[in-house]
Amino acid sequence: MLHQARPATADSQAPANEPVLALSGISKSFPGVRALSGVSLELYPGTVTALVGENGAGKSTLVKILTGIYQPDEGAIRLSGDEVTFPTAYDATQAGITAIHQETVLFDELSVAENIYLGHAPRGRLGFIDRGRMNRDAAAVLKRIGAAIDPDARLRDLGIASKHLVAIARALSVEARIVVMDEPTAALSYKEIEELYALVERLKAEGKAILFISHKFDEIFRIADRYTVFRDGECVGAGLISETDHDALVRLMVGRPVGQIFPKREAEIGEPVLTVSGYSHPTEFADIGFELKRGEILGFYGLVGAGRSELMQALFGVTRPSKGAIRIGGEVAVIRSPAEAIRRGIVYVPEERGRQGAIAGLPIFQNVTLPSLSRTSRQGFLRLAEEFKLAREYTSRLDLRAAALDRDVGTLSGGNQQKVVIAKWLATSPKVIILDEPTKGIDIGSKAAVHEFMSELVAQGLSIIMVSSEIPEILGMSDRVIVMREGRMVGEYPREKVDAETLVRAAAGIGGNDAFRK
Amino acid sequence: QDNVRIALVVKALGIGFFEAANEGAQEAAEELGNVEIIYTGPTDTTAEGQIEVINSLIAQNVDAIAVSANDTDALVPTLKKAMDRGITVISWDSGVAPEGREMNLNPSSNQLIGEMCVKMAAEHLPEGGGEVAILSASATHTNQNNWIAEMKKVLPEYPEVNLVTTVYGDDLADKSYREAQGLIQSYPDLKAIIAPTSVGIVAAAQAVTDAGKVGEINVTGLGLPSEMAGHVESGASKSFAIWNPIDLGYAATMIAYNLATDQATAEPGAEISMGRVGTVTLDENREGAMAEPFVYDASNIDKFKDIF
Amino acid sequence: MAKLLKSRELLLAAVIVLLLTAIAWRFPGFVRPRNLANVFNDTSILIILALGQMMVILTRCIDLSMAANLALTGMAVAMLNAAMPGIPVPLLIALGVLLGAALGAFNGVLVWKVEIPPIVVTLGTLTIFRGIIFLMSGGAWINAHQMSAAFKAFPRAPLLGLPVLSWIALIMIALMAVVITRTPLGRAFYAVGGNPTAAVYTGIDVGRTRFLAFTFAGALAGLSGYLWVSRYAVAYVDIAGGFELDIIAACVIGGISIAGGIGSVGGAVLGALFFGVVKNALPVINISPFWQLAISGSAIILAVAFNARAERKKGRLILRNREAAA
Amino acid sequence: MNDATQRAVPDRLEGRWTSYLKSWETLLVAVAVFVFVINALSSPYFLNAWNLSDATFNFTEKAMIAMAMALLIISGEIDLSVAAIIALASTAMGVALQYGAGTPELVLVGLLVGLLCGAFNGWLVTGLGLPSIVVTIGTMSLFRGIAYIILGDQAFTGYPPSFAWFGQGYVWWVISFELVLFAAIALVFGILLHWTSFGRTVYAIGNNPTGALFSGVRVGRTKFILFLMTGLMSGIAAICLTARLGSTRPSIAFGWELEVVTMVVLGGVSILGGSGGIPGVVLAAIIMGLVTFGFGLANVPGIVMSIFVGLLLITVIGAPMLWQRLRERSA
Ligand SMILES: Nc1ncnc2c1ncn2[C@@H]1O[C@H](COP(=O)(O)OP(=O)(O)OP(=O)(O)O)[C@@H](O)[C@H]1O
Ligand SMILES: Nc1ncnc2c1ncn2[C@@H]1O[C@H](COP(=O)(O)OP(=O)(O)OP(=O)(O)O)[C@@H](O)[C@H]1O
Ligand SMILES: [Mg+2]
Ligand SMILES: [Mg+2]
Repeated sequence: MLHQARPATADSQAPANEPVLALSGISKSFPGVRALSGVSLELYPGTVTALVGENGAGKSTLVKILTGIYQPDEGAIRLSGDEVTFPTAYDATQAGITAIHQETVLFDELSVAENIYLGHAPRGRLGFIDRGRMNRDAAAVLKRIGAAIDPDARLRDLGIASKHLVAIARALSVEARIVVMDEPTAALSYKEIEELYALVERLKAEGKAILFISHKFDEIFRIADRYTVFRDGECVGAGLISETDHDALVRLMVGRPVGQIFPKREAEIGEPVLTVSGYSHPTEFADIGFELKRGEILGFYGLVGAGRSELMQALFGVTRPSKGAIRIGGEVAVIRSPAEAIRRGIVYVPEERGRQGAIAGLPIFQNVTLPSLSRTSRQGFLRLAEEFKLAREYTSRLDLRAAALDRDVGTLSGGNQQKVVIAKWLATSPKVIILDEPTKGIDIGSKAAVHEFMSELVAQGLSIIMVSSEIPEILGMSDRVIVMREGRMVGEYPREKVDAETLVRAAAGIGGNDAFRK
Repeated sequence: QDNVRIALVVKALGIGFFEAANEGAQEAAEELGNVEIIYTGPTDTTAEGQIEVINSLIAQNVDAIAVSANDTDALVPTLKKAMDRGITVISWDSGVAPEGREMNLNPSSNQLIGEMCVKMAAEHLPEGGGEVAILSASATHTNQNNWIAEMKKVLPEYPEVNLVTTVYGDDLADKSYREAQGLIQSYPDLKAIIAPTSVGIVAAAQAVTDAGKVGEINVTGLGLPSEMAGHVESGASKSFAIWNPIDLGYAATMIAYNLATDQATAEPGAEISMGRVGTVTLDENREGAMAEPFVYDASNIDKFKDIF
Repeated sequence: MAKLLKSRELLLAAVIVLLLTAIAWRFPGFVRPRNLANVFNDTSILIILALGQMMVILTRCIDLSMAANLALTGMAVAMLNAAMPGIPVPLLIALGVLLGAALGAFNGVLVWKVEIPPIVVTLGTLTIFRGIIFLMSGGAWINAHQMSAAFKAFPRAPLLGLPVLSWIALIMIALMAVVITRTPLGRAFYAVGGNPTAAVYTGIDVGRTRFLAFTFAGALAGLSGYLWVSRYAVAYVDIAGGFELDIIAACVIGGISIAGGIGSVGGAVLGALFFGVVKNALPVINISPFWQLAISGSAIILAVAFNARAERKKGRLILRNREAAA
Repeated sequence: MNDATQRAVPDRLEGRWTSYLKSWETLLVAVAVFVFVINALSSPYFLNAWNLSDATFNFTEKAMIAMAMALLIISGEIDLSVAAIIALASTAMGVALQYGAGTPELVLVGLLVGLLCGAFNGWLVTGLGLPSIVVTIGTMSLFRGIAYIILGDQAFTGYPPSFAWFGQGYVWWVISFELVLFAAIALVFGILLHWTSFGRTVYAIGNNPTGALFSGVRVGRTKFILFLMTGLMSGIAAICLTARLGSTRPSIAFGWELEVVTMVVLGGVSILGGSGGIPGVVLAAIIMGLVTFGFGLANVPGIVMSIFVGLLLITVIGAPMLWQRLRERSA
């Protein structure tokens, strides 16, 4: 049996054995999109294979085909040499393939144990679910990944990090020989990421074949043995990690070299435009105070769940603070709703693009003009010509790719949706733009474009607040950095006095500015 | 010569009583020869539904409309419109306010019915009298209210009858059943239930049977022999009354025909022929009664239960 | 603390007990065991229907056609009984259940294969089913004397002190409790309603699960169809008219979330019982029955408001310092 | 890189007329014409101005509510209490009548009660954040329940003749006041939904309420206004219906809520919110009116009509979806 533990060959030499899984000629189309065209991929036991590629390259689509969620249009899947098909996710699990998906696959109302075992719960007599055994088994799996979570707890009572651990436990609860991880570290904090790496090593030692998808190059080089690169739904290269390097991989991915340099232009920093003092919320954050100046990029760093998004949404009027004051251009302002924030020149590009940003179902031009309707309409009556004009102006500045402006925004790719959202805000001529994780899950090429654009905006005299969990981005783009931890500010650093270590220590609660010690 | 088209509009389709009335109407049509009956009505007993039906009858320019109304007043504007367009309008069974029809045919007089109900209840009370309750339909129906008023008028003549309450079952089987159950529980000494509605009387008899009170509580009132046969047999109901719906449909058709063909006019004091049923004399409200209700009990139920 | 869910049912039970106490204060007879058994018996059909509706609502769907389904199957078995009194009652019940399941499956197929929103599907079938009854019966009633004695006697037959009708409800409650908590299908109902996308990832066929929920709900409606016509000993087009909203209301009062994925068998049963107690108590305590509608309306609004409050998170408590201090 | 050759995104992919032709409304127009022709061929009484005018009374009041309900459903909410609001508003007018109110006061009371009920629904949904489908099932019982408590088994009658005009009056020849009022309301709602920025925000909310909120749309306020409008329209319908019947009973307009929703959905408004329009709903109202009238002329029982409407609903909603699935499969 292949999935039995074998002594690990610790060196990352190519294992000379047969692939446990081989995909060949896989194609998959969605209406209007060819997500995959004839890709091949091989996974070997005891080996971590990294799958890299730009956004929309088709990585997650491949994962879904592997796990029986999508059916391929063409191509073959071979498991230890035998051709197989997976009509449902259940069949894939039965065949020994398990996955940590990019999207959450959990159920808030069910218990932790049920979340782990839904679909393959242990059965007792008469085929009924054996709850006792399920809970014991769940406890064992959780222990194996080092998570202290009560299997009987309801999932909704857990924090975000625990939920991710449950998702990982779920993937490991089946006896699998192939483990797929689609951006497993995107939502984890530093410590948990380290634990995950250790787990990957253990799985490898047990002889599992691992497919690891990530946009983070440092971790690819750290844990992967082999790589496969997708570009526009095609396989453009594969090989041993030890025989490639960072630049070569990026070139394969993007089709051109991309510099790591952040295009931070020196903008003139002027008078304060936004002053926040003593800002507090009953449960999410407390005692926030800072000043944002004209032409400045202010970075907010912190671990996931530090409360940065909540703070920004309070500044934008989505939630109400319990205490504290805001001054805009010296004038005290009370912001009770996003409409008021927009009127006062503060706009927010949200973190959850699908839910909070783009309005799928409305055409592109209507998305762009939604906050500016008072300007494009006359006495409440719409003027379509004006709307098209405004939409044309701002979407062309952002180099939007779309069939026409009257198309549903939901049909666009993620990157282009993000452009529509940004165009929407630029059209309101704001003074302050808050960008919440503007490059989260965005590929290297698009990232650079976003950064370029931010520089242009500050050069024009706007001010930017940028929330980011990526240290290079924070370091590369910010004029000043504020670190948050558990809802409080724990440090504030000017650009020239900050480095990666300082940030990580402050965010983890080890360091921080003296100014913030009470 | 063209057929005379007479529309028989009922409270709702599917009610046994009205199906029987339709039989009577067909009988009258056959007898008259040149009459076409349009039997119609809404699906549920609402005034709005009846108005829609009447509107389409007006559109078809029928010769006469004979309606058993779901609402005394709500039909008036529509029926007035019908009369304006030259259509003869009468009401029967459940009447329409005087301005909305040429005449109204009551199945019986309210007074006779009220008296009959109390009499039937009194006859089977134990020595010394006892508690009696009324289970009515939703009394948005005109006639139930009138009958109850008449019952209350004759009560002094029956000292043994102690009327305790009136409840409403909305002419819904389940609601009536529950109301009857409520009566049985709230009034442990209850001796009789008067239900002047064919839905209510069946439900009450069923509730009495289910509560094991057959012989203790007598259910009486107005009901259909076909629906009550079982309960008369079991003893839950000693007797009940009803006019003959076949005769009623027959009489209504005859009157409508006579008015539509100008063989009679509806004015106070007029006598209008109802064929084999006799004649009806109109009072100052242009109303008349067909006959007194007929009592059914174990002795004659078998004969009638297959008729209606 | 994870037993928040349980506390919701406890609270509803407490409200019902309080209600009973209040009634008993003015009318002690109401809480005599025999009468309470009566109330339960009277509520049995609503309980069975609420259990069916619960499955459908759990999967984030809704079935407005349950009452029409009940009426159609009820009429069908009544007509069959009237035409062929020789057919044994158990067979009739089985036929009713099958017919109900078929009607439910029709809803389910439209939701599953044609992907019409459930509310539209059942709005349509609600009128279609009623219409079919009319076509079937020609609008005529089936009356007590047309039904065989066995047909009418079955739900009333006493068994260990309770009528068979009550026993059927009890069995259905037990059965449903097992199905919901102990079978993969039962858990799939929660998964499909709680997070349909994620359900696909766990190998659950969302459409098929919904189809099964509709089919089972239909089967329960079919069973209720027989129980209804035999209990009230009459069948006509309009029986149980408007009852579909009572069924949903019972579920809502019982804490089953209309958004899917939340609810329990206990909740559905208690929600239905609340209705039963109010309906039965009003005539007894001499409150005009005209109050009943307003009371149930207020109860629905209060229940929804309360459940929404209970579901709303107390905030995520990022400020752990404060949490620790508390 | 090659900015100069950058192709600009066109405004529209196809002409307006092409998109009109493909629209739901075109299908409905075809259905309406079909029903009209069938009726005209099958009944000699159909093509008569007075008869057609009478037929409009079958749908005008429901259609008035459907206009506001369409906006509400597009915004992702629903109001099942509309028929109960009619009952309560009508009862309130009856009470006012007992206290000697004249026609203007009666109208005022009707409108006010409609608005109040709408405000109560709106508050429950937007203020307390409760799901509208169950909340309005609750208020539906509550509102009608209050009517029952006030009226019991009684009825209010004796409305003044000047009041009756609202339900029975004719503006010109066969054109009834109700028809004119409905046309005006349809026009107002059509303009409001399709030509104003308020209408745009309704669509935005229906497609993505969170996204709309984050775009500066006052979601709660907009929804509240929509509930108010639905209440107001129910109040207006109550005035018309009460005037037409000349009496008030607590059971008035029973079951109308589902008919109104059917009308809206048949008109192409997605029950899930976000799409649909007023012309479709107007057409659906006319189709339902024509169907009922046509069947009525043939003396077909109402319940058979409802089978037809139910089938129409399922096929009209289901056919395009089935068609699309078949095309996808063959592609
Ligand atoms: N269900 C779907 N319907 C239509 N198009 C889809 C669907 N799923 C994926 N796509 C399209 O297929 C392409 C590949 O998407 P996929 O999610 O596989 O990319 P990815 O490589 O995982 O990107 P990322 O790094 O952003 O996760 C994209 O253009 C995407 O828009
Ligand atoms: N317990 C939880 N359950 C579900 N989601 C959670 C939980 N905790 C946090 N989240 C989600 O994670 C995201 C981040 O939370 P938050 O805004 O508090 O932190 P942040 O500092 O902004 O982190 P991020 O870097 O993710 O933006 C939010 O979208 C929030 O809804
Ligand atoms: Mg992906
Ligand atoms: Mg965030």
